[in-house]
Amino acid sequence: MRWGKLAFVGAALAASGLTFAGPASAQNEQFIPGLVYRTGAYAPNGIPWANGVADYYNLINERDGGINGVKILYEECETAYATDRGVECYERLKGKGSGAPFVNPLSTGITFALIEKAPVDKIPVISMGYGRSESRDGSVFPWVFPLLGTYWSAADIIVQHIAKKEGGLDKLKGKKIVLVYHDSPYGKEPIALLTERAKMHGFEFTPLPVTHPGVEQKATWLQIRQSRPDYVLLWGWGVMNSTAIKEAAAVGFPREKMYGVWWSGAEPDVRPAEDGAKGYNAAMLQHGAGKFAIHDDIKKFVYDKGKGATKWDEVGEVLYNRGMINAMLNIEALRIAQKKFGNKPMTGEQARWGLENLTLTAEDVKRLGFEGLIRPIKVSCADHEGTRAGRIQQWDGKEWKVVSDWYESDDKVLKPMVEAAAKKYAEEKKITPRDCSKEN
Amino acid sequence: MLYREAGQFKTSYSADQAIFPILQDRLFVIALIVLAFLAPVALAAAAPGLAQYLFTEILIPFLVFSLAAVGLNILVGYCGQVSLGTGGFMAVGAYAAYNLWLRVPLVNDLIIVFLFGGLMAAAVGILFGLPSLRIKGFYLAVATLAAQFFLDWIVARVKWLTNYSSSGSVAVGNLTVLGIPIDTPMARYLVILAVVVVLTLVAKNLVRGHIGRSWMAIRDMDIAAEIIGFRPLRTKLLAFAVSSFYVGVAGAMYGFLRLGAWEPLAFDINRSFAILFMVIIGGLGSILGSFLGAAFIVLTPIMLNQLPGWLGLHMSTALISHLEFMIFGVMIVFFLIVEPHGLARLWAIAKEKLRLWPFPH
Amino acid sequence: MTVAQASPAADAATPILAVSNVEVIYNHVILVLKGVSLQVPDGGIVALLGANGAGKSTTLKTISCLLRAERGDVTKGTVTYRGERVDQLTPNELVRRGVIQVMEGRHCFGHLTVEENLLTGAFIHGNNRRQTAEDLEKVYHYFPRLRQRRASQAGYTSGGEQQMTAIGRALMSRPRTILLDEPSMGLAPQLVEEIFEIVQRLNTEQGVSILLAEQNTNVALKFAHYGYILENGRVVLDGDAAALRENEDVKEFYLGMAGEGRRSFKDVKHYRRRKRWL
Amino acid sequence: MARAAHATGEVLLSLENISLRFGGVKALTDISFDIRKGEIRAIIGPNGAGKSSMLNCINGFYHPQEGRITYKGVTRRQMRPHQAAEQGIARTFQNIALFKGMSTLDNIMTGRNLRMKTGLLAQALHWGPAQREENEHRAFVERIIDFLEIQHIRKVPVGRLPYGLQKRVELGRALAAEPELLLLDEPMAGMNLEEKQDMCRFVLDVNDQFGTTICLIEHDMGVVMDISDRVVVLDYGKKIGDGTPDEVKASPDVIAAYLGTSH
Amino acid sequence: MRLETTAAATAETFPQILARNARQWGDLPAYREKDYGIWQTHTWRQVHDQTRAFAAGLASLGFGRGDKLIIVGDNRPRLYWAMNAAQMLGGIPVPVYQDSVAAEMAYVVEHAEARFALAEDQEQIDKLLEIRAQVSGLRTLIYEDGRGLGGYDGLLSYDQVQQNGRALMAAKPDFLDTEIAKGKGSDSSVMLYTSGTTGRPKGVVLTYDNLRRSAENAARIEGLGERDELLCYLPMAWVGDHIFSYAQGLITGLTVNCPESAATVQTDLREIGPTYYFAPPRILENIITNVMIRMEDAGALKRWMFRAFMALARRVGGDLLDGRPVGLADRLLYRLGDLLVYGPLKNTLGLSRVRIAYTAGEAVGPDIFNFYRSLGINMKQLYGQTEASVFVTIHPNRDVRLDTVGKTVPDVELRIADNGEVLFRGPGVFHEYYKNPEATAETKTADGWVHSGDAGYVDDDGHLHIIDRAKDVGRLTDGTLFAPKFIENKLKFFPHINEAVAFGDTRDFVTAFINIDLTAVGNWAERHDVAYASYQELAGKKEVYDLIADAVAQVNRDLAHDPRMEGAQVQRFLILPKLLDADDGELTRTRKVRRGFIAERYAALIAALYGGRTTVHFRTEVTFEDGRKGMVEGDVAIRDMDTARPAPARRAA
Repeated sequence: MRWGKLAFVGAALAASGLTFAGPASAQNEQFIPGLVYRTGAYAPNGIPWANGVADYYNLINERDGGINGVKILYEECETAYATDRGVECYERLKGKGSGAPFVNPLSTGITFALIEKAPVDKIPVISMGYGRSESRDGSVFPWVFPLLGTYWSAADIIVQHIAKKEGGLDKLKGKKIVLVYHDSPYGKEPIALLTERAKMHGFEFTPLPVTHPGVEQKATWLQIRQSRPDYVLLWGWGVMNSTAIKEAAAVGFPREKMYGVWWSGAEPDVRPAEDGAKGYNAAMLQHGAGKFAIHDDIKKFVYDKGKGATKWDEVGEVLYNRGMINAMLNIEALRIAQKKFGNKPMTGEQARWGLENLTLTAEDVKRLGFEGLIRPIKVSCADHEGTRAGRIQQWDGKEWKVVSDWYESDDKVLKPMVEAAAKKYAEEKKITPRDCSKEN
Repeated sequence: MLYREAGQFKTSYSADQAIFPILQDRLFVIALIVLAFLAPVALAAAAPGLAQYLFTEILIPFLVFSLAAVGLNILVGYCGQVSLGTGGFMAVGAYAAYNLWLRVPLVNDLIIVFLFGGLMAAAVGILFGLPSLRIKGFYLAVATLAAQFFLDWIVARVKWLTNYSSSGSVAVGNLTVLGIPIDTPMARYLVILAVVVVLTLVAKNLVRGHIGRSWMAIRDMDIAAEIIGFRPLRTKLLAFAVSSFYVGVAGAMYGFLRLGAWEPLAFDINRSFAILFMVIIGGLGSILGSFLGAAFIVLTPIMLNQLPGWLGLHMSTALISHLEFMIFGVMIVFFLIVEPHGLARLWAIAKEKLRLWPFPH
Repeated sequence: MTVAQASPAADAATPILAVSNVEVIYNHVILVLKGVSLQVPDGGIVALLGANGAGKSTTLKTISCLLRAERGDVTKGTVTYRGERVDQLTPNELVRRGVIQVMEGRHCFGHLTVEENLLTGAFIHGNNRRQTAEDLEKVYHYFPRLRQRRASQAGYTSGGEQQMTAIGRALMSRPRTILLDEPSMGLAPQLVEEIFEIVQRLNTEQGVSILLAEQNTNVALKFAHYGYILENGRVVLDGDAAALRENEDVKEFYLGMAGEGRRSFKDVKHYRRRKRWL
Repeated sequence: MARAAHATGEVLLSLENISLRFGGVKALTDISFDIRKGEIRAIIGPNGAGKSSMLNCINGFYHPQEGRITYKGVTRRQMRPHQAAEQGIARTFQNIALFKGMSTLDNIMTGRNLRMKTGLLAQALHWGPAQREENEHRAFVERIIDFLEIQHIRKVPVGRLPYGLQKRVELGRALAAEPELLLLDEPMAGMNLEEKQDMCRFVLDVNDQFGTTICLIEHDMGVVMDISDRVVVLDYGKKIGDGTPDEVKASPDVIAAYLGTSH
Repeated sequence: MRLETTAAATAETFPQILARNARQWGDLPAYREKDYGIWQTHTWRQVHDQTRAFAAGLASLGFGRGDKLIIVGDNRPRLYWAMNAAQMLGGIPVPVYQDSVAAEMAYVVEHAEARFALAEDQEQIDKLLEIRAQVSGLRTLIYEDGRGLGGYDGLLSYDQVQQNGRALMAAKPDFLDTEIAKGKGSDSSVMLYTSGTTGRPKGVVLTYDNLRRSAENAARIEGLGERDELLCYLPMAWVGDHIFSYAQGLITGLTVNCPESAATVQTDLREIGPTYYFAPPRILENIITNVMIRMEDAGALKRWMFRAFMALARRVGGDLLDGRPVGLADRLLYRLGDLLVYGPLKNTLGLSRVRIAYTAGEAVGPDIFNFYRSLGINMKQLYGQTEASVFVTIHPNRDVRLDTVGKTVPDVELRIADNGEVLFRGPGVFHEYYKNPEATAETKTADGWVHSGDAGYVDDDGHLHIIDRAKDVGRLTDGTLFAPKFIENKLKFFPHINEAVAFGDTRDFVTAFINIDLTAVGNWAERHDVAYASYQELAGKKEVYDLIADAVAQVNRDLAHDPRMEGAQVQRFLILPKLLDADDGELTRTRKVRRGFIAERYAALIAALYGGRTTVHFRTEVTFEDGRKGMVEGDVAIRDMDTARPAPARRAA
């Protein structure tokens, strides 16, 4: 009896050494790894994003027969938003099939860890709308692509919006702005910019951390009730968002004066708070919820064939759309790379070239069926962000309503910060930055 | 069965007290260590991709956590002082090492850096070990838990420690040992392996000698220990110091050689629990158990996660994850029921059976 | 060998408790009992004698099904109580059938009072308050000392009182058979006599059968009817108590008699005569 | 008897008017007696008479509220148990205070701790002095193991040993410290005759060969009367008798309180 | 180095050989003793020094040429050295069985006229003190282990004697060397008392030449050398131990290992893993019984594996050992078996490294003998006697036959007398029986032939076959040949039977007393749910009688195959309720049955066996070591057996 058990342990330990033995893949398939979290504290937000990605890849295979005939082989790996698990997923999947052309960590913590590995493995890290803000500087971070917007952009856009509501940046003087943030690199990212802006405009900035996973915020909101700030910025994720909104309602802080980052502005964030969420604002990573041209194709080629990753009702939610956009940018970068390197599975280096030359004009966006979801984007060696525009949306109790015009983060403020931070990073890591002016 | 001990007689106390008095064990361990050093090198040449995954995701975490578990085992298993502050002490090691590496470029050799990390952790360990004179058991566990939170808080709040990094995350690069650059996974693995082998030997030496006996005496019956002349505070603090040193070195290695860039979250309370589980499942008061426990806690989830893939089952990632958690949990409970003294005891029984083979008793 | 002609089996056609060929292994590898057989007649006092580690406690725990808690396994043999096999029961079920063990080292709940300790023994019969009160009265009847100390915390009572409490607690479950492990351990001579006298009264007045493991051979053979001597996990000798007292080996090795008188502890040799068990 | 020659008559330990209270409970009341160098001194009395408390006072575990303890000519008030150990007082316990998770050998080795000097670093490397020291003490401990005839359980964890052997190991640990005064708290409880005989032999041999002064608590009157030089009798925390075994045996107080009619 | 060196030729006495060894192998281990947890090792040089110190000490006590030194105790290096020390001074060591009771020992001490005695410990000292009170000659008592002797007066410790000796050597540096040089090969070396199955013990005097040449011859054919290891665990008073441990130890330089105590022999054997091994059949049987019992407790799979591989080993193991051709498949399977069964088994038994193993003393069952050989242990039979300095015949390597005791060793001649008795002559033939010229003359002819007392014959290949003790062989009233040992051995080969005594000479039919084996039968009883509490109860169980009856029936069937023995089948038997015991005089100290004594003591039982009763009351006295008496009594059942008829198709052989 005891022997059987021992044998079992032995087998278990031995087998774990065999993890690398994955199935061999077909020749002309583009392998793409997916680091997702469908379990754990952040699953409510992770799931729709992952569904959007999966559905879009599926669409490409179903509708186009792949990218220029190169079929996509997509494999998910569960990270549970944990850095070490994420890194393990990455290591496990990066060499699979044709090799990973890039990786989307979907977690700032994992992004930080993978940034260290990217130059060694020569696999680009795409952190669309998250990650390390200074990593937009392609000269120091040639392998990192925080497409569509960094947290500094997000914070800047929100500050601009508040200033506009107050009647100008100078009106911010003396105002109290509190940042309630997830106590992790993700939540800490905007602090640098907000500190900078506070210095520039003379508002009082107070960051208040919330411990992972963010269900316990009583003390934080008690403090807010006592200090009566003018605005509260929310840098939360997953259950922390809805908890914050509920707590705000509980302490009577006006939701209209709350602004969430674009990761705090999806349906799962507001629905649990029910009426309490009414009036709550959030930045948009360009897009919002809703169904657009692309969704017709998704319905026709994916859901009607019964291959959808979720229920049709949930298609078009904020995070679903974001996942879809993420997948689209991935695919388009590969498509651009294929133009240079041929219609075959791309390697990381080739994909990096594609990403660095990723340009989508308004026509391209329309052709792809993403009109109304994103605006044109142009990535370059010096600018790995591509575009830094955003709007503000507000929850009306039933759905998200766009309530502002487009803002663009102020590069006069951002750029020096990016350069300084990148320089410090380069020094710490003893990296010699490349000269972007010499790259085409 | 494999043990042929006839003719292995001891003519001196040194031979009798050897770590592996049985020739077969000695050969096995030596072979294992040699294999641990050489096989990966061969593998890295033959199958680089596979080797890299093996290094970075299997072997490095396994070794680093083994070392941390050895450290915690010294405190919990040998000296009987419960600690939930392992994550915090790892953080001390990692951040102390980081700051030395960052600020004193003259001594940025990893060995010195790790030693410094360990020593700082030991100092902090002594500090938090002070209450152990008065409080015991659960109460001490709570006190060390406070240490964990306090240390977590310090590294998250004292900006100087993270070199004013905007995200609170720090990164290291261009690492060297004795002037040799440590830039490949294999190099990192070999450095860790060497450190772990040396420190494990040291740990074994400590626990089998006079100091180890003083710890175990305190663990088993502190009153009797005092009556035969042990000084409880000194003994306990030494255990805290040595334990924290190990944990600190493990923390530094985890940061430097496993993560490369890390945030305070890497050393949170979950880390403390995970390492405590390793010690419990591996076997309290067993160096070997620390390794078995680390292997179990590090490898089993990875294995379970990939099991459906090997079996050719297509399941959703979420389902796999849920299954993984369930099975892993069941396995832990199962092992603790089958053998409350941990995997090391299972191993010992297996060994005893092999020695008695073919007889049952 | 059987010293006397009359075996216990002859006294009572069916013994209340019979252990047959029991083998016990601890931790999968350590063989502790090697085929022990013994019988307790209904209403008898049977003593198990032997050195530390001979297997007395293990035998008692085998009967009371407490072995598993200590990582012991019964690998061979059977235990029957009133003709039924009981070796696979839980200790709890066994108590319901009327067999209870009083553990070595007394095992009282130190922070409870003596009376509370006694009451913990009554759980087995549910919540019948009148019955419990009767049982309690019975215990106090046999152990008047406990009545005096009923409100004291057990942890602060003397060793003898703790032993009495432990036996009293066992009585609360209205047992038909009591397994007593080392009742005399650590007790002053006077107390040992006192406790054994009470045990004897319980036996004669209440008809409780008793199997006791005891180091104090002198006392044990004075009160028991029948005895078994265990050495190295085997029964080496059994017989009527009176006959055992006359056996040369028992006299020398268990009663300390040399020739005529008692041998002084001062004159013990560094070697011993071989035991013949004849 | 050769052993008697060791008892020099010089007082090694003297207790004067000791009183010990726990809260309101008086454990010992005004007790005085002495222990002479080289003798075997027994303390007897009913359960709960305060015998163990007496030993606890001697080795610094309890601090009596009143009275004086003079050991080797030095009168002390407060002393920690490890200080008592350093001054050459070793003891065993009624309920066995062994380190259950350690082997017999390791348990006895702990008795040598006061003589082990090598530091952390040498221990860590287990090289040179540390190993030499370890081997020297091992050799000493092996003599004790041989003396107590426990060779066969040398490497067995003591938790697995039967009671009687544990008692023997505990004695071994006390002996390893090479004490001048050895306090034995019911060393023969729970033993059968043969084991008691062995234990008596050990006690006598220790006293005889090493000249160790022994103070023991024991219930077996045969043992006490046979091997001890002088006996103190306690009852309810008071001294009711003191003298040679024969004197004590004849004392009506002692018979009434302790010995009872039989034995 | 081997024996052929010239040094060996010049060293005639053991003290001289010891000096040679100290020169030649100074730092090699000579003796080891498990003590204080490790194997304390003594090199030849150290042994030499210690021995000389003790010898000089003896001299200072007045020990001189021709003096006897009684040596009594377990196998301890210092006791072996004392033998050599006595020999240095021209004295004669007289080892005595350590388990003898005082009365037996007293006879030897008195007969040997010993004035000096060396005892191991308090137990032996107490006996000697008792003897000293009776025997006036015994003067000096020396002890090796002083534990418990603190209160004794007038004893000397081994260390003290050595101290005296060192003082003497300092005063007279040449004294010892002169004494040693006086020694010649023809001098008496040792006196060994053989208890014999009848009569008083006889002191066999052996010379240095006897022992040295016998030991050398045997060592040469087996290739023993200074790297060999031996565990000495049999009584020092027995000639086998004297020749293997002492004589061959000195001559070949092999290392003699002394176990920690009698109780730890098995463990110590396992630790040492000797290369040279001797065990009497009784021990070999016990080992197998234990192996079988322990295997019975194993899981089904292991049991199956064990049985399968043991069957294979029985089939081919012996052939492999003797170098006979074996099929490839079997060879491979045997290898596997070696990994899974034989190797571990030999290892747990401590026999992994055994190069040469002997058994002798009694007949050994073919199954038992074959068991060891099939495992790959070079187990051989040896035939010898004290009077021959052990070696008469040995199984040659690679020519081992189960039914013979081998061929003569070099320089030994063999002759079968007309009455079938085996006679031998050779270098080892004893000098005399001490103070017993009649017995000497009776046993040894003028031209050096010795009457062995055994009946046997030599076959065409030169192998000696032993049938029985010549004087035990008798006839039933119908004239059928009655060879009791032959029958007893057949019975004893069953693991459940520990000892058997057959009766039949001048009787109508054959009957037997049986002693059951407590371990084997006890285990069997557990398995078959036969409850028992003690030996006597077990021995009286009907089920046990059935079990033994099966064995007896099997023996009867075997006997029926042999036309000469057909009529000697066992018709009635009883199981003795008490083990035959040397302390009660029923066995010799080497555990041979003293049938005459038994027949006398249990006359009532024998009468019942031949008187047709089914039960008999049994009452006998037992003697304890300290002289006290105890009484055993009870009823013993007698079982009738059917006799088997001759097998219809008798095999040609």
